[in-house]
Amino acid sequence: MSVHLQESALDPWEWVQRHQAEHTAIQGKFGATSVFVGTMRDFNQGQQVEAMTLEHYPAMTQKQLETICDEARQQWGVLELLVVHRYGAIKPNDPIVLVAVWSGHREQAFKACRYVIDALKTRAPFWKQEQTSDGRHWVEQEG
Amino acid sequence: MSVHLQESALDPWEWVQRHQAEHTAIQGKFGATSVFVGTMRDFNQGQQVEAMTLEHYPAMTQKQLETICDEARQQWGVLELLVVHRYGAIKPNDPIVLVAVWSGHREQAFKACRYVIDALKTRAPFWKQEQTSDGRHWVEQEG
Amino acid sequence: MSITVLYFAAIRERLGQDRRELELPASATIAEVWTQSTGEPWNGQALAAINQEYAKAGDRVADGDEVAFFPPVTGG
Amino acid sequence: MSITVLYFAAIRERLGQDRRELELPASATIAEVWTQSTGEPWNGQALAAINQEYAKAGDRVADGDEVAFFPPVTGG
Repeated sequence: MSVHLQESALDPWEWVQRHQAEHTAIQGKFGATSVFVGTMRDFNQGQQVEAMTLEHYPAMTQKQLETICDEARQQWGVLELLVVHRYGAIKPNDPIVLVAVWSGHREQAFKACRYVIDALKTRAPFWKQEQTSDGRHWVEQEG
Repeated sequence: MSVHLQESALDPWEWVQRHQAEHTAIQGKFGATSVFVGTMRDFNQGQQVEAMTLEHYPAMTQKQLETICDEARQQWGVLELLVVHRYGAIKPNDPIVLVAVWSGHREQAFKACRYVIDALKTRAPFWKQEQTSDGRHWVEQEG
Repeated sequence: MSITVLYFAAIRERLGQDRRELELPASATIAEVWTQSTGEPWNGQALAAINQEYAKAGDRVADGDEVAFFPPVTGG
Repeated sequence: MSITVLYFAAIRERLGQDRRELELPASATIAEVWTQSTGEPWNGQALAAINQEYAKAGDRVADGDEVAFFPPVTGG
């Protein structure tokens, strides 16, 4: 189970491939992998977005994400879990977050993956500031 | 929207990466990617599985998968969809199927991805034959 | 009329054939195609397709159709 | 007792500071830390954490704690 925060560009598919290759103990045991990637769009609420800065509270983010992953693992008995989240300067079309879950069957994988991204969005201390033609503004939390 | 059937080994992460890179029209438009990969396990119903052969009905498989993808696209308005499925001789730990969905928001992506893999499992004409120490036998459909 | 009949997986193995061409009276049903092509009564256990679309026992086939019989699917 | 207070995002910007060390009477609450450290009444709008775990307005802080105030989160 791994949680990584990084400032540099994130290649989600390379992360998933490497994580899976490194976890030889689950090979032949997992039948299902569910992966979610959140990517920066070039528009939000009808406005063109030129760039974004993602502020975070490093120690708390790490702790919260590890807790969320633990909850998902206990609730669905998944075999392996990977979360990678960027911070700092982000450009449109950049991947922001990766959640990957390996489990025996697809029900567990889908539910655990969805649980982690939903919990991350309400509990992990990140804050997006968008740069539009109107200037910089903090993004409001989703309903 | 693409559906591919192939006999050779399937690298799902390379497929996703390439498909996304080739579909430049959706760049900056999608905020969510949901990917499911089904992988061959080395045991099933308590028995060690040595190898598997996946028989299929090529023309019908292609048609059914395209219909399923269309249904998912219409129901959730996803931006792009990719399905890749293997057939022929499969070894434990080999990826068998990839479903990838790109959409504006995560709700659509998760639901469409789940819809496609569930519909594929009940409607796409594939049949698994497992090789165990007891010999070869056809796999029973999941409940 | 003339149709092509395909068999897959356990049904193909049991029948010992994967394909045959068949001459039939016009407007035969799926159940009749099964009986004519296999010599067995239709027991409703097989799934069927006409021209790569799922079909029911009473659906009628037309000249040149491709009919297929197979067990429940187990892909993915 | 002595604690560290952190501010993030829009709250950090509005207050014009991201961190301060604070001396407080023993067993002060989160709301009291806010008022003491910002000079503003506690209005319940900020989320709060003690030692990187979410905390409520009435939760008490201890010597050496790290307290943080921030707006609703928007990651992912």
